[in-house]
Amino acid sequence: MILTLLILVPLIAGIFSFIAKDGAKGLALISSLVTLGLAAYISMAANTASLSWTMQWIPRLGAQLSFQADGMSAMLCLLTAIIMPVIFISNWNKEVEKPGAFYGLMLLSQAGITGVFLAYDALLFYFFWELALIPVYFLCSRWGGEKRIPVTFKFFVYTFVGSLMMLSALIYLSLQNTGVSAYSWQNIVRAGASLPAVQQQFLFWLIFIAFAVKMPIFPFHTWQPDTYEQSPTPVTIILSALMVKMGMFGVIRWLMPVLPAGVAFWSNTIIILSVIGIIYASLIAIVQTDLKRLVAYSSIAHMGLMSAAAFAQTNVGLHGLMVQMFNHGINITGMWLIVSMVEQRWGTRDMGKLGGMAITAPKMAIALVIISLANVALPLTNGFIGEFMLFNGLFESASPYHITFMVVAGLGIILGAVYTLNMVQKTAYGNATAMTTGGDITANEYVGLAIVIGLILVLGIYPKPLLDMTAGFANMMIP
Amino acid sequence: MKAIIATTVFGIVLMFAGLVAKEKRSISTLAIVLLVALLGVNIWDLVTTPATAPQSFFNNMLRIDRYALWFNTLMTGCTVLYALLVGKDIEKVGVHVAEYFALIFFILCGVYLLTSYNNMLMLFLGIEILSIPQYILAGSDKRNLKSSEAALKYFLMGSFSTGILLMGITLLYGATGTFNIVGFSFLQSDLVNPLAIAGILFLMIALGFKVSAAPMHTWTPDVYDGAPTPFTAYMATVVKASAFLAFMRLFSVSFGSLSSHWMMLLAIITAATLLVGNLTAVFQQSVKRMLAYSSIAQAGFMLFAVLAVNATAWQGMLIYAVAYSVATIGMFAVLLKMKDYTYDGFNGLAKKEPVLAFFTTIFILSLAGIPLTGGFMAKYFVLLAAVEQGQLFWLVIFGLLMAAISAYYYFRVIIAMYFKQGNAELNEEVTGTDKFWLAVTCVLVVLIGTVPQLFLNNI
Amino acid sequence: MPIQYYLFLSMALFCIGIMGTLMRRNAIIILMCIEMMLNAVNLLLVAFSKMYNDPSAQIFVFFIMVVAAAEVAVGLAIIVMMYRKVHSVDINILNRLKH
Amino acid sequence: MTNLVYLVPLFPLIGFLINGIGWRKMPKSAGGAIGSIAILASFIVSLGIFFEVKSTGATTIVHLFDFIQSGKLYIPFSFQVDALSSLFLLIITGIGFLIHVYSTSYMHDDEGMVKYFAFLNLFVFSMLLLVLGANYLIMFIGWEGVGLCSYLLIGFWFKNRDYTNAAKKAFIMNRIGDLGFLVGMLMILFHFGTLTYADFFNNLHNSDVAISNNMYNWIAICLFIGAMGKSAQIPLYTWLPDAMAGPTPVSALIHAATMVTAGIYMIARSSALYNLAPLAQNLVGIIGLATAILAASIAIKQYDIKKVLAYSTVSQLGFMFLALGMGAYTTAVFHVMTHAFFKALLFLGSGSVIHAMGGEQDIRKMGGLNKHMRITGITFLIGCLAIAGIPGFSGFFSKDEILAATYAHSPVMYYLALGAALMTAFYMFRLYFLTFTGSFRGTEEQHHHLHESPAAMTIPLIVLAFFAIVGGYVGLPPVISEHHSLNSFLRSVVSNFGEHELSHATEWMLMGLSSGLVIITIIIAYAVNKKPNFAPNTGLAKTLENKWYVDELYDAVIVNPLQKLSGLLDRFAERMGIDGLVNGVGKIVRWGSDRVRLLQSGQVGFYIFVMVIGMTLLFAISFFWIQ
Amino acid sequence: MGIYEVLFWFLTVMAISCALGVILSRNPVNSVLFLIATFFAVSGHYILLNAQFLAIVNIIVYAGAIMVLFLFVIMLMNLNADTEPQKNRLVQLAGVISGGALFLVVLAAFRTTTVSVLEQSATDIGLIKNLGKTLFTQFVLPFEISSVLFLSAMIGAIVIGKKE
Repeated sequence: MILTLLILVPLIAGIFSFIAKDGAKGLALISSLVTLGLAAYISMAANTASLSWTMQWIPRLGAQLSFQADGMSAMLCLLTAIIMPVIFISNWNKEVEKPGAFYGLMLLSQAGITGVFLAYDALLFYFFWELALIPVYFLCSRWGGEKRIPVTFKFFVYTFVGSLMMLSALIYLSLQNTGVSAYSWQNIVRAGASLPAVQQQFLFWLIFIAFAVKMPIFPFHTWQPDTYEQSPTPVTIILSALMVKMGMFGVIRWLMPVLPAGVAFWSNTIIILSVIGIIYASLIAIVQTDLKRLVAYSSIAHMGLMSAAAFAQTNVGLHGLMVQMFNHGINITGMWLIVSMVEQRWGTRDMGKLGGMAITAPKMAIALVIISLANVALPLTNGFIGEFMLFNGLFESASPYHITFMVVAGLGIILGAVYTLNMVQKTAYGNATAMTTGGDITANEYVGLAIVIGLILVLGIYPKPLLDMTAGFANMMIP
Repeated sequence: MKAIIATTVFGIVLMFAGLVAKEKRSISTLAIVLLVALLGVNIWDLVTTPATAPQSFFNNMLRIDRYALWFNTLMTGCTVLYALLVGKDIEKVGVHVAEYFALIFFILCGVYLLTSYNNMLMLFLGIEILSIPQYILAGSDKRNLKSSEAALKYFLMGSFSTGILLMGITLLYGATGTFNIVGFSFLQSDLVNPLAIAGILFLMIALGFKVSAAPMHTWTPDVYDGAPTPFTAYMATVVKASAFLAFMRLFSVSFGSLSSHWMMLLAIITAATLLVGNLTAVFQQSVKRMLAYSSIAQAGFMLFAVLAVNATAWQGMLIYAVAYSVATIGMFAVLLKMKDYTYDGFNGLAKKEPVLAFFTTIFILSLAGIPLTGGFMAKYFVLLAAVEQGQLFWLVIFGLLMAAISAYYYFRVIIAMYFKQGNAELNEEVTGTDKFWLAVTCVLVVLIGTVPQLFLNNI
Repeated sequence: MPIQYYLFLSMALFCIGIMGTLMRRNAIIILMCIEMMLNAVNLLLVAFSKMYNDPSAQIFVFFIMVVAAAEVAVGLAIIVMMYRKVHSVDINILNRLKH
Repeated sequence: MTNLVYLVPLFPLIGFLINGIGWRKMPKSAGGAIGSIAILASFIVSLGIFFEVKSTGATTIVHLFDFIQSGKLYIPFSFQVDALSSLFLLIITGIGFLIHVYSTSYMHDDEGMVKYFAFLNLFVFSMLLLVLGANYLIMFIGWEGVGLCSYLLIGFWFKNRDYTNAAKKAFIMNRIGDLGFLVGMLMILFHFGTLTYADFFNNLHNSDVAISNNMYNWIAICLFIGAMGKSAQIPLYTWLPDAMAGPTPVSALIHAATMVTAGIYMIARSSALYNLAPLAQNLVGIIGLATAILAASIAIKQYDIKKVLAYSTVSQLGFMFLALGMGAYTTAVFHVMTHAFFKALLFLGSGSVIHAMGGEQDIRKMGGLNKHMRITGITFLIGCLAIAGIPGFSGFFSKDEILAATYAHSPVMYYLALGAALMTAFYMFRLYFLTFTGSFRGTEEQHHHLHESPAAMTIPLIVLAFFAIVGGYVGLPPVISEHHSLNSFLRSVVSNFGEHELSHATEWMLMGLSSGLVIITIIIAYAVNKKPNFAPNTGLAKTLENKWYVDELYDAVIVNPLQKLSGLLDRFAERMGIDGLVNGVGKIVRWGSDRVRLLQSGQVGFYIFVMVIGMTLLFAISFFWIQ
Repeated sequence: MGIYEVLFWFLTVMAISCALGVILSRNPVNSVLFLIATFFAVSGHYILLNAQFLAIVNIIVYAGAIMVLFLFVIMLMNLNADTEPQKNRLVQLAGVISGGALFLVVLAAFRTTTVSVLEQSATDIGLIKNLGKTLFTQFVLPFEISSVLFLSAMIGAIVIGKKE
């Protein structure tokens, strides 16, 4: 029941905040803090036993309202629950048009995302998958930049095509089952795993495309930089910190166990795509001048590594992936917070026009440097643990090309340093030319950044809680 | 059976009411009352009919099962909703308000026949009873040349397709010697009589015409566009859904065993319908015309149910019919409030009428098939049925790709309402009553999308 | 007399009717061609009725005539309405609705 | 005492935190004091540890907490205290303390002084982690940590774009090496399942883990790539000269005495592995030798006082790698130690000069500084003598040991190494003569300002000079003393490989040869630079002045193509290719829509026509294709 | 070839040629007359097929009532040969070809039909008595229901036809 609360709280708060208008901000914050508490409880409880809750829904189809939280779900729910208050806090003094709708949609998307992470029924999963998308679409299109309409529409159609493909595969799989729980995870897994290899290989793509678009994996990524660029920053955070995790989550929950033969057959291909994506995105990030685009491409590169490690199918890689999903969410949130502060204060994201943040806003510059270092996976920041384990997993994969994969993927950390340091250099260093006005971070931004940086350092130095939380899941998936 | 009698009687009552009543308002109120009564009759029928075997009437002319009854009830319900939402607008079409409502009752009679016919003759009559009032309604706005054009086009093509329908029936009769749809005996299972095949093909084309499947769809945009909007709303929803049921009844019940002979063809038709409907809708400037094309596209999805020939398909058809009808009626009700039917006419509606815009969004999302709305469940069921059938997975994927295209033109409405600057002008004040009924419609849409079981429990 | 003969005759009439609808622009003539198609159907039905020695086909023909009459009534009304407005029965004149 | 080893990195960390948090509000002197005291505290603890290790000779592992645990992967956060690490502790904290003290004066005018001390403390902390770690991952943490601090300190004056570029370059080049290190670590993990030194080295000889010799070589090479980056070897050395953009004490500490020797530490630490990987070992030697020669040749024609020292550092690091390659690990460590003394001394001396010259670094504008800065001059001379290898000074012993080991291995390499050593003597004395002797060539104003540095700067110079002289006596060559105290101290940890015992006669001969040649070279250097001629260089000299155009080569071969490639990918593959494809699909749909809707001609005749055609086609398909 | 065959072929030729006349004649009035002739030919066939009642009804209802209605309308509108613009040749040709193609395809499809030969013997199913019985027993529902059709057609004629 507590699992449903995790979804219901933001859902109901979201609906109410449409009416609440000016009070929406507070409502959103309260709701997000409540969910944080719930998520914290669940992640502690999920350590020992997985929680679940099931109810009849559509007996005709065999779909149930079924939620279950294991290590991965709990971890991702916790991430969601942490990110949302951070967003709300750091945007506290920012005026948005129509706050009621804005915060309402934010909360609805939170409900959707949480639902995705908890759903243990294929149809329910699909429902939440879309429920998470629609509010984000509205948020981007309503509050985004000047080219927001075509861009977010592209994003929407892109992901919509993906999810429809997934839907067809889910239908196919569910038909292998009968009875009241035809869509339950266990039954879908059983159905998928018992299919002949050829069918699995075919279905693999149908499902994978949905996740690949969401993550995004090269070459399904082109919606992403545009969308990140045009979205308002709180939404960009949701997109990049949480929604990309939905893709990764999907791969692990709804693809790998479901179509083992398909995954085995295509894993090398996907790893190659992912690795290409790492290099490709990193190279492109190097020549970006827009801060948001740069971070967007950097995110593609990071997701490439995660997906490569996921398909390497090793225990340590998977465990690292769990850690890295969390950490990437935290880091990129920090990154966007900074980007939004820059944009808000100096009115531009063009790195050519920025410079000297370290003089005018030293606190922000320090935060930027720390977050950037986490972004390049410097040891003792949280980024390192995950990346090390991911590389380890990739290296240990059974593929004959495992060393090549790892080394080429590793080039990404060099290129990552190139573009990240470029960014730091161009924004934080140099003389304050354009960035003369605007003060340092305000109190609420300070809190937001402090949470992010605190997590970066704490989890970088002492990652054990996170590792413990997800160890059981990783061992269950790949002993 | 009671409903057929009731609707006929109510139709006649309304005709005469037109002579007595002086005020349009009272006529439409009477119509609504009668429709509610009709709904009551339907429910009465539903409740009193035992859930066991279907009942036959009049020497097997009609064969009424619970499915048909439930479908009739739902369609009548949709009609009630329709009358509540656009009743006011019907009054504005012309002077013969009583006649219009009477025709709607007669159309309902056709609907009831089509859901339960057991004889080709009843099919023929049903389709004619369904069509002739539509020709008239399409041309009812006599001040408007477009209306006349719509009527003429509809009439000419409709009669033409009647000819084809009859040829099909005749050839089938030639092959089997009976008009009874459950009595068809197709000889030689391996080498089926070409007469039968040709008959099935002619029927496929004629019924395809009624449900506006490509390449027989060409009348749809023009007629829906030209006809007075309140009547378009009805034609595109309840009428089309019942034509589909007739289609399905024939092909599933009678020709199911021959499906290898026609499935491929119908699959081609389905693909063409999806393609043409979705593709053409993309370029439209008028929302009304877009809805016409979208109805073609939606027909493509309903054809999946016809194709699938299984139990799920029946449920899918039912859900689809209701979900699609409710959302489309809602959409048309909104459209009727607008002064300008183009996309630009919707610009900035969200600012002016946030509630109306919200309702529109729900309808649009449903039409686009987004989860939590009826449209999704409907699509889901028919696709499920098609996949269950086994050979149509390619078509399912194609259909889903087309659904993605459909998002393009549906979302343009949302984009116009929410994200574009503009001053959407309304035709008339949106009253509280309007909002209430629109809200009810929305709730229905969401209910179908979340608890479809509610609508399947009775069959 | 093989039934094929009637089949082919009826088909010939039917297709001539179709050709007529395609070739002519006069709405009334098109309506007439459609009537011809119905007649072709009627003829075939009667032939089948003879073949099966079954009166129901003839009843069907009867109904077709009935419906055709009703349809013609409505159709002619529509055509007259059109004529009143544009003073022509040319179907190509009415093409405001397109694309 | 060894149980308190966590205190050693803890003090600098506390110093970092205090200075780091209060960097804007704290008074400068407080920052300097806190920074220095933190290091001093560490130094004291280190001393205690050193003597304890010296007396017991035991290896202690101090487990702090579990860092990463996942399945088979287990990496504790633990420290290993043994001879090698305790020696490095001393070098780091000792020299670190001196440089902190020096900095309190040197940086006193800088507004970011507290921040500077924070970074410096962080650096010491990272460096201590590097040497203390009980497994490669902890070493890697320190490894990257020092890279970070180097980055921060090179770019300390962040307003200057060139400086920040240099910082970036340092970080990225280090990252390239780090990737090698990472791959090496993963290979070790893959084959041995552990990163802990003790387990790894035990398993190396364990026959259960049967891996091919090739694999030892690969692992060793990968680790060496890491060392190349950190210790500025060919081909990853170009960042180190640029790193001179940072404050001079930083150059002394990080880019001379400690951080750059991390590579040597790592390979010495992994000596057991390298002993099994002859190929990799040879590679190390060859790269080291090549670097020593190349860097020395470049140093000959540099005019920036710090650049000369930087290239000298690269060259000396090359010597150390040469020693490692010869299997003489302790010798390399020995040279690390002596080099730390005299190179820190030289850098601090140059800092003192620069301080006096008001920031001027070009030796063409100096000269005759001896008259104004006696202490600096004398200590600098001691440094030069030490690095040149004049008998009696520390550099002589360590360098001679390297040369001897090389001779034992391959005479050809010996002669090459000797050449490099002579070049060292030449450029160092060129530097000394140009800077401290002759007449002043700078502006009047600079001349007027010339003064000896304050005590906080000169005392460290004197201390270091002392060690630059006596530091070599811990490792007297066998011909003088059979008791090589450093060797015996390290023996428990580092095992030299294939040591060839040279006959005493040969040793004497080699010592004599090198000493004699060095002295001759110094005389030549004096002769050449007595009347300095700064005409534009031509030919080889110009090539040397331009550092063999290696930077240009890298720009042309790697950096620019990469930039171009990125640009092309962005423009063509991304925007036109993939995005174009996606948008193209959209366009095709719209185009198709535009065409298809023309079917809707509005003429009912055409509509029926379409219907009939469709009907005919369906019939044709049905009767001629399906059946 | 007996009288039956002769009549069959005569009526067939008449029906087809008159049908062609309908679509080819330029004057609408001629078309109507040709159509009436076609109906007569078809009625002749009905008689050959022993459907005497339908033959009569066909003549009365179709040729008599419906066609007269057509004629009325044509006269009312004063349509003559010159007023009807012709479609261009290409469109006409396309119409002929597509119609012909359909015919050929259907013909080819029915090539192989194995349907029995019609007996020449007379039956009495086409008599009014039999038909009436069938109509009012088996087909009573359609008979009643068709009244709805007529009602709507009636309404239509009023709604559409009435001048406003």
